[in-house]
Amino acid sequence: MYWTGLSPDEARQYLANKDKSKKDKRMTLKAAVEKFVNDGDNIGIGGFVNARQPIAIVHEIIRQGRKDLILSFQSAGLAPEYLAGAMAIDPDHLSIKRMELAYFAHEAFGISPLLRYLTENSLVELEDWSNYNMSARFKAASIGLPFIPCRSPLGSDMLQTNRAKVITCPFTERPIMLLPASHPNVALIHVQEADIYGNCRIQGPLYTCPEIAMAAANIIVTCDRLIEYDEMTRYPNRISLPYFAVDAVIEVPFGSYPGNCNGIHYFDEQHIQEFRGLCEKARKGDKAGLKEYYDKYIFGVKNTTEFVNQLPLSQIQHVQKIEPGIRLDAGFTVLE
Amino acid sequence: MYWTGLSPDEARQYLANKDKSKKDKRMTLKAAVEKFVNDGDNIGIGGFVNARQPIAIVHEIIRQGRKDLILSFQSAGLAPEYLAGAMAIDPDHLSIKRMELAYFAHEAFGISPLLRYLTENSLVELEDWSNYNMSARFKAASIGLPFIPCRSPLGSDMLQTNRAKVITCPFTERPIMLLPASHPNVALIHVQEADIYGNCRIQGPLYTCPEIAMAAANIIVTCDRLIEYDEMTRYPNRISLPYFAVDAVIEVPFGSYPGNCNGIHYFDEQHIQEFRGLCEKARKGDKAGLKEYYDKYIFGVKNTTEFVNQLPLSQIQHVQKIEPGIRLDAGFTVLE
Amino acid sequence: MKKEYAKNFTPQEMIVVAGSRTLPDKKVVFAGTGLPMVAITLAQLTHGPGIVPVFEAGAVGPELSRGLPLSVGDSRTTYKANYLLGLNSAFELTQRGYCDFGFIGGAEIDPYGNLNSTMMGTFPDGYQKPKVRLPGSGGASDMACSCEQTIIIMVHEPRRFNEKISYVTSPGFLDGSPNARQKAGLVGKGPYRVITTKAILGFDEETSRMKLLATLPGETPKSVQDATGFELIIPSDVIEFEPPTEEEIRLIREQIDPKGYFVAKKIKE
Amino acid sequence: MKKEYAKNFTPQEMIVVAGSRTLPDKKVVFAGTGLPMVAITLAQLTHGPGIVPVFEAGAVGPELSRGLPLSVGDSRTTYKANYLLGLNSAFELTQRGYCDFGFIGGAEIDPYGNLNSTMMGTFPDGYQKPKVRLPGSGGASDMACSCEQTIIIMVHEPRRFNEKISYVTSPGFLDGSPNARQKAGLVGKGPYRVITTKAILGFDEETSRMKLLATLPGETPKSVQDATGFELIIPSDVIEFEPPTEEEIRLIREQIDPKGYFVAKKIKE
Repeated sequence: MYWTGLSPDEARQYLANKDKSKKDKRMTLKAAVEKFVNDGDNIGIGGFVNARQPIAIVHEIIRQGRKDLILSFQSAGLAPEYLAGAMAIDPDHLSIKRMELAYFAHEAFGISPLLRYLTENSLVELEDWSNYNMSARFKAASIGLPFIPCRSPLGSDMLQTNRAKVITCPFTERPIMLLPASHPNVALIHVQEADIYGNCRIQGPLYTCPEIAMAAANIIVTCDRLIEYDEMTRYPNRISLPYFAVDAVIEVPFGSYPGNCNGIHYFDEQHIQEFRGLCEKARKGDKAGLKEYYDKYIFGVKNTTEFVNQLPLSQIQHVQKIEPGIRLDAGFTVLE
Repeated sequence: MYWTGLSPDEARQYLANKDKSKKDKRMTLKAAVEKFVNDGDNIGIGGFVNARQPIAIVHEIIRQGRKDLILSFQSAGLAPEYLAGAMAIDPDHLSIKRMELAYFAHEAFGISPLLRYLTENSLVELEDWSNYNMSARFKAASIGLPFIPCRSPLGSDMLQTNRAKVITCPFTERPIMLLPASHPNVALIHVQEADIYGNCRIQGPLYTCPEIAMAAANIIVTCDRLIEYDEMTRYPNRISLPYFAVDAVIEVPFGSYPGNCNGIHYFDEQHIQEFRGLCEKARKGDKAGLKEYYDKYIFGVKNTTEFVNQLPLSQIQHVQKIEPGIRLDAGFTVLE
Repeated sequence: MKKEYAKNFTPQEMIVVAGSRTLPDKKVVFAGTGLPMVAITLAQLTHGPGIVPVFEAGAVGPELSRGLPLSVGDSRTTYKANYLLGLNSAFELTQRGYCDFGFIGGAEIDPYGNLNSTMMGTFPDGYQKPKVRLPGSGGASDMACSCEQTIIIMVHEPRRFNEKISYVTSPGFLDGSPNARQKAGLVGKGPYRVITTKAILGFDEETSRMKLLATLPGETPKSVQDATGFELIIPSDVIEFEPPTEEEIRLIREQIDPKGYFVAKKIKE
Repeated sequence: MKKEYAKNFTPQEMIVVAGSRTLPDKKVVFAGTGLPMVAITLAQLTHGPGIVPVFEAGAVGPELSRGLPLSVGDSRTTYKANYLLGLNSAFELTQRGYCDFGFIGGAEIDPYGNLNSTMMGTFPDGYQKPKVRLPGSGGASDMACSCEQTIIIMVHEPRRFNEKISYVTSPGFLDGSPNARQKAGLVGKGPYRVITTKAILGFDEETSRMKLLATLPGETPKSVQDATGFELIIPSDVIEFEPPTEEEIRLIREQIDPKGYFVAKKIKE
């Protein structure tokens, strides 16, 4: 048995030694990525397909460049596509070594061109799981267990190449699968609201964000809005991630743009299609357009504010207007 | 291996055959207990020690009488004490056959007299677990797993008499415990707010209520207040138990009295002490006072309204005034 | 009211109508992405207002009245949901037995209803360098394993219906041997229907092999068999599926997917 | 400000003060019911405002400013909590490694810090008919297993300190052999301190046996050993514990537990 990221014993020890006190965890996204994302890391990616993915963090990782990354996620779209695009453009600046995944595509917006590019050219190592498998692997890790049982997908070919084990249940005498925990080195999570200590309030589907965060050794959180601690703790039943799980908190409005962020904005379908179209061209050999896109929107800007500033305001207003999720109404501090 | 309540395969089959459609599940508590609580049943008891315990349901079970019950809970106080008291008074009317438990006492209000009575006279069969064990056993059952691993209490004497198994983890090669699922025949749950379909919004600690409910074959829910479906589904992130887990919904204000119900009322310490004092006397051989208590507050009344009507209003006002939990503010239908 | 049948419709529209009609009212249906979401919405608007949709990203029982979701995790799946946590909770409910039907698609299928949505090529040797890499399981394999029954949607082409598929992503009846699913440790009953652009298919109780139940408008048992890469069981009582009504097609085109996100998608020939 | 020592205090008050002082600031402390809750509150009001309490019923990091909780699951544990789910989540956090200290009590203890809170009598033969049945483990055994370290509170009487206890509910160093906890599969480091009505005790690094660290006011190493049913390790550097201050006693009596729910409870002799 081999572990990617941390083994269960290493993950426990890392957390036991960690300072879990309540302190201000704000820093710049640049500093957070410098501190917590290293070459060779196993990276746990939050969100689901193109919803609430940690796009701002991924853009910053691309700006800084990292090598030999291992990506772990259930279903993802834009986040791994952006990373794969950076690798397609310049593998000496950023490279993905391995992916532990259930699904990498864009649902209504189409398949992932760069998943095909990376795999059909055998540029990455693959380990396939189901959505529940990856979610349960993060869950096992987040609750301090080396494995968790699961009934699916028993009988599938996934079991031939991934690290799950099938045993006879000692209680029922029937076969059952055991999934090894996944402890990423770092989790990348975008949420709607956080406070300065790291408490997070997620609205809409939680996806696997709490589990990925608590499974990882370190956690970077970006939020659309920093809210006051008193407002956060007024509704403790709504806190999705407790402060002591979090290492860095950065307020990044539109931090999951052009994806959907429940209660904040719907998909920017137009921008997703533009980006995906360039990825498809890159897959077929023409990387010029993709390179231009990265130069304009990622390498040519310092942060997410400068990225969205290049988009027409009407487009931003449109995706805010069509968002059907419940609007947020938390009190928040206005800082200049 | 033996199972109490349902085996994992029986529990899956029972649920697969069940009508899970959204329908009005209101009925009288009397009818619900008649329909869903049978002699010999394994009963999952919600709440924690004396907080949000299903007292109204327990009183109704006592009124109707049931034999050979198996009680399953993590930490409980009043609910099993009331049942044990009924057994102490007349074991031909109500009897407990077995308890699968972690803790049975009253914390600040003292130990459980009738736990001592039942056990030291060997009137019930015992299976000891930890709080996490019982909670995790319900959790395993609620998510359709025959077992769940756990790291505690490895090394304890509990493992000599309960059904947990210690195996070598196939991933880490270290010992780990496997806890068999617990699928009660019926779960008894009191919540602050429910709608007519069975969606429940729990405020404050959830204890193990969602897990016990989803582990069981049938679920009776009492609530302090029935609220409108539209109000419930306005905040889907706050729904603690989805409607399709629930079989019967009964609005019973003060349904967990004299215990604490977060946001509704604190403990009625005076009444708890009165009842507990009578249990202590019964343990020592004098059952007259306890019998009088039951005749007055349980057998002599039809329901919880008549029970609390016998208490001084000032006492009710007091426990409402000193309740520090956040007050509820859901819209609800006023029906006459 | 007299039923008016639609005069023209596309294969995807037909599949949506067939999928919708296959769903009984008042059942809990775990919805895969794409056409299943469209079919569930159509069923809710016609004979099945009591259908309870479950989405793997976490939403249980929402009203699908805020536009067609473009993702099973997007905001449109959450309106007035009856439960809303995350992926673990959705699949845990399924494993427990709360989901009557799973409704999924796949790229390739075998006679026993096993589905491939992972890769085309040789397995296991070519796993790290597939001929064509597909998106992966997502939640489909979990639904196929643990929903009580599975409804499968497929484009009907010979290259997608194979005696042996490249990779088993979502288990059907496995090798078709008696109690194969039970012996593998699975809890759900397995595939119930396969709805394609040409037919409605079920499975033979004894052999667990795919069986033709109904032909869609314009198709015959022979045309269906010709488009299938393995031998179908074709009983004598195959029926002709009732064509889409004007109302069904109108609902799909005007109300459910007016922009044609899923329904207008060109099927690659 | 000159420190004023309290002129009179009860054994329970002493235990609360000693418990409070043992807790470092800014650590996450999983609080058992009873005196541990009082001690944590005292620590928060004195040297440890940054202590983060965790309660097994679900509350993480609340402000303990709404009155002394009468239960680890009552409403007073939830005010301005930083997380609030249920028992599974509290113990899962602990198993993951989020809890620096577990703070528990017990009825009987052995030299290796193993605790009994289940039964007095013979085990396993007399398990179904105990001489005295105790309330049971509750969450204490989980805290003892999976918090990084454990602080134990005990009434110091010979009958409670035994070389062999009736039943091991909460594991300490088990049989005291090297790496016994690790070998059993446990993750936390085990007992850190035992705080009694007479002394502060720790454990010898080599033998894992209980070791006297400090005597409480009015006690000597001999009086402590006399009240202990097994032989203690008594090093030469045993210190005298600094007596409670006026302020500590005032806080306990006037602010934290004015009704004496836990502190005034009579210790059964």
